[in-house]
Amino acid sequence: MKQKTEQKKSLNQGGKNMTEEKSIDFFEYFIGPQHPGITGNFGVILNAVGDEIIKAQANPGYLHRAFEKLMEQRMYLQNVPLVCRICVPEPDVNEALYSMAIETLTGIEVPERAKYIRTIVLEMARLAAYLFYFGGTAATLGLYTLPNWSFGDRDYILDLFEELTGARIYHIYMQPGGVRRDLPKDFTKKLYSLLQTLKKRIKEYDGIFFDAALFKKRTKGVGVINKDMAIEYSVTGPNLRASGIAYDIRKDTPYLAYPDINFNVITENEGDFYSRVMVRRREFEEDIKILEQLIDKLPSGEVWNRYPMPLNWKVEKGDVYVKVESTKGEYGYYVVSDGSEKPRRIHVRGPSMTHGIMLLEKLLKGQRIADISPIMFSLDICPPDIDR
Amino acid sequence: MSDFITRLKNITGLNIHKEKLYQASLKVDKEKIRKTLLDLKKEGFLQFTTLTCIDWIEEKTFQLVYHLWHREEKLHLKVKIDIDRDAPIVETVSDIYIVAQTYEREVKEMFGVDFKGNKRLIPFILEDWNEIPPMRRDFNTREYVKDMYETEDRTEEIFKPRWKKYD
Amino acid sequence: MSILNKFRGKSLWMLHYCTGCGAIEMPPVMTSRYDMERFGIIPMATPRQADILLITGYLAVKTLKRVIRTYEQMHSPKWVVGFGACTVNGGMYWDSYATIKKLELYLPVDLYIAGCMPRPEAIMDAFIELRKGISSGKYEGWKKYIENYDWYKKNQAKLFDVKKWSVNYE
Amino acid sequence: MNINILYAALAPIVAILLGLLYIGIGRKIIARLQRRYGPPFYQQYIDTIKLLAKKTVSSHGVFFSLGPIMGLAGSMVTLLFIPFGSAAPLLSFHGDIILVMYLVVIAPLGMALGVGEGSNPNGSIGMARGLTLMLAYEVPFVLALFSVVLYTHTTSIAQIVQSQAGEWSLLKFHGFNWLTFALPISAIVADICLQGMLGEKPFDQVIAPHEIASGPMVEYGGKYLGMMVINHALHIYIETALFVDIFLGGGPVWFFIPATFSVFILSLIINGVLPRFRIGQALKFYWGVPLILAVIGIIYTMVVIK
Amino acid sequence: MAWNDILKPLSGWKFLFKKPHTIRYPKEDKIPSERYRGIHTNMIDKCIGCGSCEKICMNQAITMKEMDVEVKEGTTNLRPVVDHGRCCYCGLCVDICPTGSLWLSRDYRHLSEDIDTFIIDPNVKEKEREGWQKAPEFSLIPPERGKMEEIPPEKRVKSFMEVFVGYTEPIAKEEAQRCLGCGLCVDACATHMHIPDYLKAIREGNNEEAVRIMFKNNPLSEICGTVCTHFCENVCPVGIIGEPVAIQWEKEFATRTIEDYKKIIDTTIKEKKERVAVVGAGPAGLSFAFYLRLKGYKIDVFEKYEKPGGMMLLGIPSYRLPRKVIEKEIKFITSTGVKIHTGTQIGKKKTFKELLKKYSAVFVATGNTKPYTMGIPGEEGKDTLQAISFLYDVNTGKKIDLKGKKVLVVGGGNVAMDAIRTSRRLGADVYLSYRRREVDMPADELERKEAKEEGIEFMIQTLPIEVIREKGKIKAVKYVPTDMDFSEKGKRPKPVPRMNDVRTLEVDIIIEAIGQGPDLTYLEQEFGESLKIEKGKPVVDKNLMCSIKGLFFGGDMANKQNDIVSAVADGRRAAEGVHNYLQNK
Repeated sequence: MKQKTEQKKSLNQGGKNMTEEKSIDFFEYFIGPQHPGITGNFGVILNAVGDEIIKAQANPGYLHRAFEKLMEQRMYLQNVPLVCRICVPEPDVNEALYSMAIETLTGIEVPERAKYIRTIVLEMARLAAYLFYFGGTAATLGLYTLPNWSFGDRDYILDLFEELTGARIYHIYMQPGGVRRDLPKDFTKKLYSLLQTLKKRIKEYDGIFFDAALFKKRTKGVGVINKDMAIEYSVTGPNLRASGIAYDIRKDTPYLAYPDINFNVITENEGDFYSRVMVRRREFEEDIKILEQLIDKLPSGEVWNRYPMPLNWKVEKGDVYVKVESTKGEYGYYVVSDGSEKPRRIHVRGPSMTHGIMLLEKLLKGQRIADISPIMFSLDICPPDIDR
Repeated sequence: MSDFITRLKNITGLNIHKEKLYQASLKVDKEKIRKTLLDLKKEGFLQFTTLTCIDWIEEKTFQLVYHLWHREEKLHLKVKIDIDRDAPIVETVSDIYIVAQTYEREVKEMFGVDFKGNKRLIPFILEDWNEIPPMRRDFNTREYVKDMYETEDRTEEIFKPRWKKYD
Repeated sequence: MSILNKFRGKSLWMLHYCTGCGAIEMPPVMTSRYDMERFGIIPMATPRQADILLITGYLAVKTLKRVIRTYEQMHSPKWVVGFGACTVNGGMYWDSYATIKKLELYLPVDLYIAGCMPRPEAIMDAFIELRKGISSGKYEGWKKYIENYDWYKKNQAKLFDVKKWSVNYE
Repeated sequence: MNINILYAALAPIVAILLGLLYIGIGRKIIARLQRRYGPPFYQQYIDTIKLLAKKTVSSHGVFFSLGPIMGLAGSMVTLLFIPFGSAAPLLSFHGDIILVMYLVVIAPLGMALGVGEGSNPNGSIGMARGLTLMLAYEVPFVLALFSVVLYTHTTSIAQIVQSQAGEWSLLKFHGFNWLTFALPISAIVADICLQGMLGEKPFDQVIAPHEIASGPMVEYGGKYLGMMVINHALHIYIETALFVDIFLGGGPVWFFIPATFSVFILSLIINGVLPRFRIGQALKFYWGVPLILAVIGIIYTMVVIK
Repeated sequence: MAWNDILKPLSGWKFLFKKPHTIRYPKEDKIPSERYRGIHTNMIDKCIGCGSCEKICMNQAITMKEMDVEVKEGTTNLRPVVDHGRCCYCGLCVDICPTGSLWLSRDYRHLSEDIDTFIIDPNVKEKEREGWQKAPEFSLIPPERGKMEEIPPEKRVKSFMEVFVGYTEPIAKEEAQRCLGCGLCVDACATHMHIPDYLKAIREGNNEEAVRIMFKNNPLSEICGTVCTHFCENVCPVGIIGEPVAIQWEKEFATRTIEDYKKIIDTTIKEKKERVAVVGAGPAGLSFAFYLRLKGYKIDVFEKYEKPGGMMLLGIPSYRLPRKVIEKEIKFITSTGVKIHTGTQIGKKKTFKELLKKYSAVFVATGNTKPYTMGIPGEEGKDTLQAISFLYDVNTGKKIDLKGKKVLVVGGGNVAMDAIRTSRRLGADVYLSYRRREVDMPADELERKEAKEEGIEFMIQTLPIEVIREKGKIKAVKYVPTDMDFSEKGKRPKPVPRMNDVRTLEVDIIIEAIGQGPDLTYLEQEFGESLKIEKGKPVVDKNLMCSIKGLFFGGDMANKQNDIVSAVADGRRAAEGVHNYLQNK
């Protein structure tokens, strides 16, 4: 559809006006920050011919709060509440990373029970993030029933989080040296019963979405990342496993309580939209098994190995890079300390930095306009990772 | 892991010293960074994890850290180079690792380090930013906030000792 | 006119725009667990069709430009609800160069909700309060915007060039 | 004659009220499917009144404002030809089924005109999709109606209703002479096409919020949107009434309204649990199975014709 | 495409007939969990206004505001006010709050259109619904103190070796980290030393700066570091749940590492012409002399005994306060040019009036030398000694052997502690009789613990009523148990003896340590009525000047606290007083 874009004020999508004079036979199309199909606050500028996209450019930066600058102004303990605000769908990954980084720098030993509790919190957060992912992907494809179910079930996990940590989303529960409170009474019983209901619920999701013919028709062969493209673009996490490379940080460099949990790494091999969703779908069940093992093997003992008085806490000079397997990919923290009370530099390596910009722009080339937001959702791009 | 490091040392002739938690670090001077990364990529460091810039304002240097990950050997390598703070110019590595282009864009915008050869150093996160690159340590964010939004920074008032009246 | 206010109160269409981190608490409110559709509130895709603009948490300056243009595109009567501490006085990012501190200076906010990300119940509280307020004609934020328009524009101009800002891309 | 005028005046109001009622109850049922309570059934009326009570009107030009008016006009005119169950429609002459087929197309075209003026890419993409979708479902739908015309030898909807008539009473069920039993294949094809005409999933690419932010209606707000919602309600009433008149034999009011509602619910059942096609897939879908079925339907009618 | 893939989605419709799991909010409400972090509440009486919640809050959401609340000893009238436009509900302020008065309630509702209402005053009288509360084992302040290794009791009883070992470098630094920096201890300390400042200096490892800060307020810092009654630790917020910061031991550690104070403290003096006399070289006299000397006046100190040091040298035994510590401090004070004339008692040869004429001002600090007696029948006679004279003999090296003897010490203060432990070291088996409960004892808690370890039997709530003597020698003592009468508010309970239950204890020697008073006989002879005396102590004004112009009083003889640190404080205040007095004379 040839469209000359003269001086026309397009008033939608947060109202970017197309002021330049362009007379090429494509039209610019903004999926701007204000768009139901975008995960969070993120913009993509597309040049499309008819329904097909010929060039895409990601436009992040709408959620920039200068975390790394703020972290340099705060003492080490004051960063604990700040750090979990970086990635909203899965805040616990940041808490675990920050605590692990400080523990490696200062050599504080984490008690065994605290390691297990942290792993339980991480796995519960993973379940909640996957439910969020299923709901989001189904919504972009047009099925509004699954989001209602999955967000509803995710809420039960958030209730358990509220029991355990005192807050629904931002738990601020892990601190260097362990966790801030012990498990409330009969928490593991409630968690166990929730896991059983989730097992039943995922079967119902299969019925309406995962095994549905239309879902397969709509997603097979869309947004394919083959093996060497995945390696070339440093893809990590479920998206990498969807392309057939069995690489899971929980298995390769186990941390916290993962060494004594046995689970298998799930891979698909086409690397298209369908396999990315199915990888997460099967990992959802694998997580439930992991959580059950964690509950059985939960040791007793105290949960916090004290660090010095926070107001005068100085960490000696050093730098460390720790990483964790989040639902979006490899999430890493590079903490540099210079012996003062405040960190010299904390670099947050979010997975969406590679998935959301270069990979997305390469994937969107040649796709239909109808598939933009589904592909973006399938990669599970979390814009706050990019802008921090 | 450690035998791989020794093998790596004698192949690439670089002094890599091991740190705790699957990590190793390596200091290289500015000119040899491209050659080092090329060798390391041949050795099997396929994943370019991230690029960090640390502002050591006291020694007037920016320290660029290239993080690489070797999947089979499970080794995280931190290649560090120091560049002068007042004229920060480095060659790009985005042709060796494609993903580095985004990280270089971010470091260019946040620290003002110029990457020669990076085809796409256009603004990345900040829009119409006319101050100095914000992540540099001489940009004081609390003063900027004071005159843009009148938000007081009460740190000295909080930590003012209350017993000075006994002097 | 008050009868129409009753109808306006009973059917508030919310703009589907997650400006900040508080938007993660919107899905439970929109979907089956708390179900705000019982009050006739559904998320609409474009500013033209929406009545309420939810500023869910902090606002980066880049987002503020889009939010202001979106707000001006909405059809009045329109209302703005500020979520959480970041809209009241800067919240956790009080010393960040990239976020605005007091939403009050840039948009006429009708209701603030306390919380560092308010709970779904708190959000439902706000919707019920908004509903009662609109039915009784109490919330007139959009008139305030028109009356002291240049005051708002002066505040906005302090942060960015109100007339000529646009997206820079290749 | 004055009864007819009364009927002409009443028909649009009844149609709008019925349409909005169907949507309201539909929203409640979909909500129950999604494990939540959903809005009160009269919510759609409140929404419409609120939209009409909006204060600002922002228009992009004359044609932009003309779009919804043309859409509404097109729907109002088609109402004249649709019989309200067994009650004869206001105007009825030979060939009005073809006229209705044409009039149903006017509403989307009118809106397309308006949206084009709005210069919003989403609007134009939505409009393009609407037209391609219409192209997709028109072909099997016309063939299905053609087989009906062949079977009943008349092209006037009223007469088609007559041909299926028998005396109606609550006790005796005598739907045997309904056309659905006579021509089952074309009924199925018509129902599949009805799914596309109503814009229910899997064929709601026209207003796909997650892809093109509610398509053509992207620039319309306030009173325009109110008109469009009314137009959508009319649209639902017209199509379901058309289907019931042709295939389920019209019938007295106490049968006609539940029948139209159940046809709407049937389409809702599919809508609730399916994601949507891409526009290309929708086209391929319609010109695949339903088209072949429609052709078989025609051959079947030629064989079984009396 | 398999047929069931097409029809499977319809299975979703079974929920149409199930009850939705929506929480219909206005009717059904979900109560937040017990640990929910909502809006703050603070119990106004339990809060001591230390301000550590304001310090830990990174959003500066908490501001400490003056509130009309009755300021008890060791607290301020500041109370936190929370700005919910900043707060991120992390609960760090709750975890650091030393008293546990601040917590986050389970209430989160706050809706308003005006942003000023978001500044909420959380102070309440009684506890409402609890939410995120303080758990002592999760307090951010480390409860235990740095461990100081102790000498086992058997070993230390044998000799007068030094009991106080003191901190090593790493433990001292780690202990100094526990200080919250709130400054409540500075108000409680008599000399108002800038404790948080010098703890910070110790943390950073430069002890010179720490000693410089100490010597601004206290010239006898090492002595105070070893034997202070540490009111600062009694009031330290860290001590509310755990052990208080070991301020006294930190002071001792810092001063011990500095060999010679001369090198690090500049004592350049602008000479003035006036001369000032000091009577009594105890802690008050020495600190007065030091500070006035620094101001430039020439100082002459007159000491009755042979060596300067007063009660520090002659009252406190050497196992508690090593002699070399006293010499080191006094050597530093004399190095500034203070002349100490030992062995000259004022009032005998020289009179106070002569001094007043010769010197422009006289500071009298002779301390409490007159012991109080019990006044019970059979008390006078052989073997009933006064504690300070007994300790004077021991400290001046007189050989006393109490092996195999039974000694009864009466009293509950630090002097009593010194008496029982010294006699224990001299071989006696010792009993202590104290008429009130153990908790009312003014003696230091650590002293009591160490005394008990050394095998001294505490006879609590006992009152001797009669001493039985045989041929002048003490054979036994009769005593009665006492009950406590809590009638008077604010003061310690009054002991009421139970006369019907009389018991006896065979004892050879009785030592009385029930308090001392000032010996004003010479002063009364000389000045008579013009010197106003009240309850045995001369009345002094703000500058510690008594009714006679130019005559200043200080130390134990003029104040109520009767310990070293208050004497040092009086010395410093008197120096200011004399300086002002001489300026505007």
